[in-house]
Amino acid sequence: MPISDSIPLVGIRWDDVLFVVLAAALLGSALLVVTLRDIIRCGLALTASLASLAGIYALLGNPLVAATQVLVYIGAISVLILFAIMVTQTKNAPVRLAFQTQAWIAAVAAVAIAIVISITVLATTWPAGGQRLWTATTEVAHLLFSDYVLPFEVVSVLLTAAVVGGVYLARRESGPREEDRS
Amino acid sequence: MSNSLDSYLVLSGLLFAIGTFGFLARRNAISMLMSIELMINAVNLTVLAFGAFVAPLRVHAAVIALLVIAVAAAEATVGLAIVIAIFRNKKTPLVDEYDSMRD
Amino acid sequence: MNWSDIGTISPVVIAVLVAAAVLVVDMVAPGRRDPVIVTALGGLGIVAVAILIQAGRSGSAFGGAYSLDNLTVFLDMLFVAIAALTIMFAADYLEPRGLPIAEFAAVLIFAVTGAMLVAGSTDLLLLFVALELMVLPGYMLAGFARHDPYSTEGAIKYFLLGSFSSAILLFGLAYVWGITGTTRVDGVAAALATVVATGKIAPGLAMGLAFMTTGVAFKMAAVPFHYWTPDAYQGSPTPVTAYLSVGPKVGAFAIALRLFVGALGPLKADWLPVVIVLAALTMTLGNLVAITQDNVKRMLAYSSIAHTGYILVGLAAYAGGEQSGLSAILFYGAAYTFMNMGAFAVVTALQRRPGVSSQIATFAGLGRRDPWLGALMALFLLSLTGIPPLAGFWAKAYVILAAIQAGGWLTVLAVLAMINAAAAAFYYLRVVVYMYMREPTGDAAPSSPGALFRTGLAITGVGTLIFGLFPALVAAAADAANVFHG
Amino acid sequence: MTFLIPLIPLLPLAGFAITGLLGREMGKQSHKVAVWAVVASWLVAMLVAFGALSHTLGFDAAGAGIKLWDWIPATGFHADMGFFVDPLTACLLIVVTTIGMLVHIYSIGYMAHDEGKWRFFAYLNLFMFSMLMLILADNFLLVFAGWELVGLCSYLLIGFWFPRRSAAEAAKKAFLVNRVGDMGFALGIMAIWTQLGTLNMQAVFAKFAGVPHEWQIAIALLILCGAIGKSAQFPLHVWLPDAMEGPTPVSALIHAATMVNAGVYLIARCNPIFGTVPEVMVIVAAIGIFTAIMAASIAFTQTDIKRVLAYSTLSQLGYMFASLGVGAWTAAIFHLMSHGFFKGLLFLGSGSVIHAVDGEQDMRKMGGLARKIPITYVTMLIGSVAIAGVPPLAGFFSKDEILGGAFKNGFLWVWAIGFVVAGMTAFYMFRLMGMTFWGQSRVDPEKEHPTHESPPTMTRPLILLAIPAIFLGLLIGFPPESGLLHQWLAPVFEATITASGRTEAAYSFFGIDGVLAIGTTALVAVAIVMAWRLFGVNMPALGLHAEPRPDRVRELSERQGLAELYRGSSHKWWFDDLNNLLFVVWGGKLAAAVFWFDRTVIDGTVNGIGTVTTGAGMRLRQVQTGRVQNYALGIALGLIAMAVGYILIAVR
Repeated sequence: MPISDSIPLVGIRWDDVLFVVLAAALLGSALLVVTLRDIIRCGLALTASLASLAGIYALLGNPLVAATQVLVYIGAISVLILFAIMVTQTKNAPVRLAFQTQAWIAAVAAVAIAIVISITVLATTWPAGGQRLWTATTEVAHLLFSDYVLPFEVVSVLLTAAVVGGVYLARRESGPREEDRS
Repeated sequence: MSNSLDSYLVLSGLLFAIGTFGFLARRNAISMLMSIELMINAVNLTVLAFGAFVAPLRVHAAVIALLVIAVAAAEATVGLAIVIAIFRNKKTPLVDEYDSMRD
Repeated sequence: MNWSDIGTISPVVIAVLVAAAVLVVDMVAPGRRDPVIVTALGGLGIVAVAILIQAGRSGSAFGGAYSLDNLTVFLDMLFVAIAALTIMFAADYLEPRGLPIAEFAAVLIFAVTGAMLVAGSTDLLLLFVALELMVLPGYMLAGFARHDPYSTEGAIKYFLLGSFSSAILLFGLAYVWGITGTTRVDGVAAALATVVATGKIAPGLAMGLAFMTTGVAFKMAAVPFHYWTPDAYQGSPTPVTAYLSVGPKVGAFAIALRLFVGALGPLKADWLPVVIVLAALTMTLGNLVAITQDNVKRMLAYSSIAHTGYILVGLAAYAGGEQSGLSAILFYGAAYTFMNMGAFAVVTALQRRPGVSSQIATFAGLGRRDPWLGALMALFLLSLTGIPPLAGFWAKAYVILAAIQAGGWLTVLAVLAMINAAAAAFYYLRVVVYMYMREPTGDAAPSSPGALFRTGLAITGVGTLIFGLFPALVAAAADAANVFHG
Repeated sequence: MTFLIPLIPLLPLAGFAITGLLGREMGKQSHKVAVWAVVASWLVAMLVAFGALSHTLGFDAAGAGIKLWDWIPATGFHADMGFFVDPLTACLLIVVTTIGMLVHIYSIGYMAHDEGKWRFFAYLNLFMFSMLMLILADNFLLVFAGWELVGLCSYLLIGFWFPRRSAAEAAKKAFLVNRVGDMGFALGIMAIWTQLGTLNMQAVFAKFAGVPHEWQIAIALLILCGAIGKSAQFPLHVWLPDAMEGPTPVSALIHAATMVNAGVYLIARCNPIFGTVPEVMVIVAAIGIFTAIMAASIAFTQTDIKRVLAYSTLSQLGYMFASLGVGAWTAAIFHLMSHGFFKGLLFLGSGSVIHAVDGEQDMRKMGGLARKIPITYVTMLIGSVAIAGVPPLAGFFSKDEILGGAFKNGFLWVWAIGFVVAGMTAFYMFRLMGMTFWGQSRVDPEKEHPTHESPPTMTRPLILLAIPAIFLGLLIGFPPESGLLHQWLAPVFEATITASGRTEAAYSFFGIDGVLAIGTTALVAVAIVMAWRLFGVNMPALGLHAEPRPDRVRELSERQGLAELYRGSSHKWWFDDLNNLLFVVWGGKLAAAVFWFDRTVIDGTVNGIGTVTTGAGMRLRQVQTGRVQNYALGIALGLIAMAVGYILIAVR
């Protein structure tokens, strides 16, 4: 038996409910990312917000990107968290103060940016239909390897370059410690 | 609501602004990296929202989002490497203590 | 994708292979300097040949994502020259500091590959990805002296702000893409042309433009998005500073050409006022602050901001209706490459021995200590000042003339540019004064750089001189590379 | 023979390159290459000048040019690397190469003991190259190139003795002030290009009548701006007196005989441009004559021998500007040539004096040097007589033509002021002579003993320069207004003069010209006598002797009001007193006032601009706090501003 589109009696659509829940989860966890003092919790909140995003992507009819989001980001974020632990657990750098002195101005600036984006979005009539569309994975694969094959290859070079340079920079090695007065 | 492009775009705008706030306000380099991730994800949300509502953009959106995720991963790699390098030199992850060059 | 597509991007493919080859050579013969340099420079030579073979041809590849035209050829040649010069200057600097030349060269060539891709991109997504390939290695090069607190500090500032601006740029690109419905530059232009024809542009598009302009202005180091420049330039190892001051900068202007002129051309009436304001602020602030600097690297960093301002004048002149503004940008890029890299090379030469600072006092008496080095530095600085008949003079003359031709507010901008050019004499000549009118300081040892380094210096010096005496060749090439006629 | 033209600048350039890069290794011989390069350049220049003036060797009346290569043949913008020589250029070539060569020779002795000799000669060669480029160029861009380069050389040479802080300051000031003028000139060039689409001078002149009048005025004013800066005319004159911090040969070559003439040359060269805008010509005349009298009044009270000469140079350049402004084109060039020679002579002479008294420049610590350094004395006396305008020396003819031209072209006010300045010039020059060479010695005792004449490399150029200072006027300026120079330069200025409608009556000894000449000469004679009575004279050969009367000078300059004017005035003293009142008391006060204005207001403005600029820069650099998030906040705020801006543009 198919479930009806909207909640019976109340008349609110199911996917609206889902959207509101996911959006709230996304914004709430994102806010936690930028406000929590403990960096490890920040990382967990980030994972939560990215997971909510994956849900929204699925809601938007894009399961492939949703899946990639989960796979790549969970991996990447765990690295970030591990690293955060490694860095902040030194005695010299306690997590005393999480915020800059300019936090209030930053908040004002961020609110201003949010307002600018929201107003312009709402003031614009988009050339969009009112119905979400479903994206098939095969189509994505096909397009990726036809029209977008060059960017795809470039990204692979980019990752190579990042790894080559990253390994060099992060490598622990007893080298001469040169002090350059610049 | 879930069938309106506007709501997704506003949502992404809010996410972008939250990321901006984090980037501007947090002292820890790792927190700043996380904030940048939020901003990039806001972009992906925008892209996929357009893709879900504008028929010709449908498949393109997914491709763009995938490539952006990959770029973000590369960026994170480089960022972590640089943070490790400076942490070795300065012994702190708090970026406002990196101010030996100014004026 | 087919073989002709690969043929079209062959210089880029070869460049990637060269980077790989450098790493392989280093694995085969670890820690040896010469094989790496030979591989890198030889490889770049092959890339140059591959580019030159394509000169005069035009076409597009990958379904319109990449365009081969004279602009691509011109910029690619410039980028290859930048890479080769950087390697020539870096070898003598890295070695005494125990920094590996192989990783350096590989990362650098990756960066230049990105820049070359930027030059040929006619697709928003490719443009962004190529841009990242250009700047990400740049962050790593900035921190290449990884045990040096200054270098890593510059790198993290550069990285954080760069990523921030990339996110902003990407956000703007997403909106432009969503509104125009395509990533192809010509498609965007066509869609925007209909938008312009039907009346006002939507607020959403305006917002997207703002984000995009901010992102590009950051990469160019235009005021008020320039903050990363002085710190990143000062902290970086000097040869890297030489690279950063020209490579990513010319790359940023390549983006401006492909993106603003190519894709957003129909909206030029809308972005013209913004560019005018940016140009005015950039020139003026860069010059004013440069006057107060005592560190030559930092001074050159601020002055490079000022040069961004002059180049923006050329962009504004184009938007104001003067086609030659774009040729002027290209000429400026070429001239600036040689004179600015030359100036940084002299700084590098002095810093060959670790521990030598780039404070202006280091230059005291250089004219007598080492007449050749002093004379070259004077040449570069005079050219940067815009004293005729050197390269920098023509570069400035071109953009200013274009602005005057465009008329209107651009005349005001041109006059402002001239005032700024006059003021710039102060801080450039201050170094000349130190070189020729101060007693040498005691511990300043003669620099006597190696043959490779001297070759690089000679190339930049001759370039600065030849571009000034015979600017016709470069001007003609820049004219031909101005593919946006009509 | 036009193929020889490029050699003229290229020889000094080669000298510069060789001396600059290898000079340190050459040691004591480091001047050789530089000097021979200039001598060779002089020989070629003489040949070319001969051809251009006699219309032989491939030159015709309009001159001849040689195009080396297309400098910049881009779309819509074209300039050649080319040279052009016509009689005007030839006149300048004679002055520049001759004085340049003599100054080079003089410097061999002057700089003999300076360890930076090779640098000095390298700069001098570079200067010669730049200056010759400036006068030989056939298009405005190349002129501008030379224009900038001479400024640069001047900067390097003023600051040559850099351990002296004042020298570095002076160099900076010279550069700053010149940049102001240069910017005007550059804008003028751009304006020419937008209006005419070419920068070739002959082409510009040919087409200039077709330019809208307001643009003609703008272009002329902008070029004038450049000329004012380079030729140190009011209000951009402040740099020249300070420039005397440089070595004396530099003062002679650059700041008296060549570079400062560039402005005069430029306006003369652009006579077809200025001929179309009479309103600007009046400005030229006004600026010139004001500078003339202002500088002369300041020269009255200066005690530094080189500063007196510097103000004198300002004043004489003012004369030339006035001459250009009233349309006496040839007279201006005539004065440029004669002034170049005698002022070069005076500066080199002052250098010889300073050399003799071991670096002392204060005339109050000189006196009675005539017997100790006779060659210097005699040659400087010739120079003083020449500049004072005593017939039949060079200055007489050229000055007389300027005043006559002003009078006959209807600029009575220019003539009147110029007439006064002529008297003042004679007075302060003989004040200089009196304080330096005559009367009792006031030299420091420890410097007294070794006082000696300079070596021959220094005195020979003095003698060689004295010859044209005496004979140049007779040679090329006699008979007045139809002499050789007038014949030479006729093709250059003919069209402009005809167009202006001021075809003045021919010179006549027994007409108004004669009266004016006699009037000026009389005034000059009175002024000289005045100076003798106050500051002394001692010329036994002419039977002239008077002791200096410092007490009287002091008394006169302290005296106040008209009541005292008559006190004790006998018939004998009446004239003396009145004139002294005019010259010393009022003149002194005026000079003090002008000096104050000059130093405080104008100089203050110049320095103020520098301070404000630096101050703004200092404040702006504080934005760079070193904290990355402050930067990011700046970027975010910029982003918001830009978004608001774009939205405003979009909804407009």
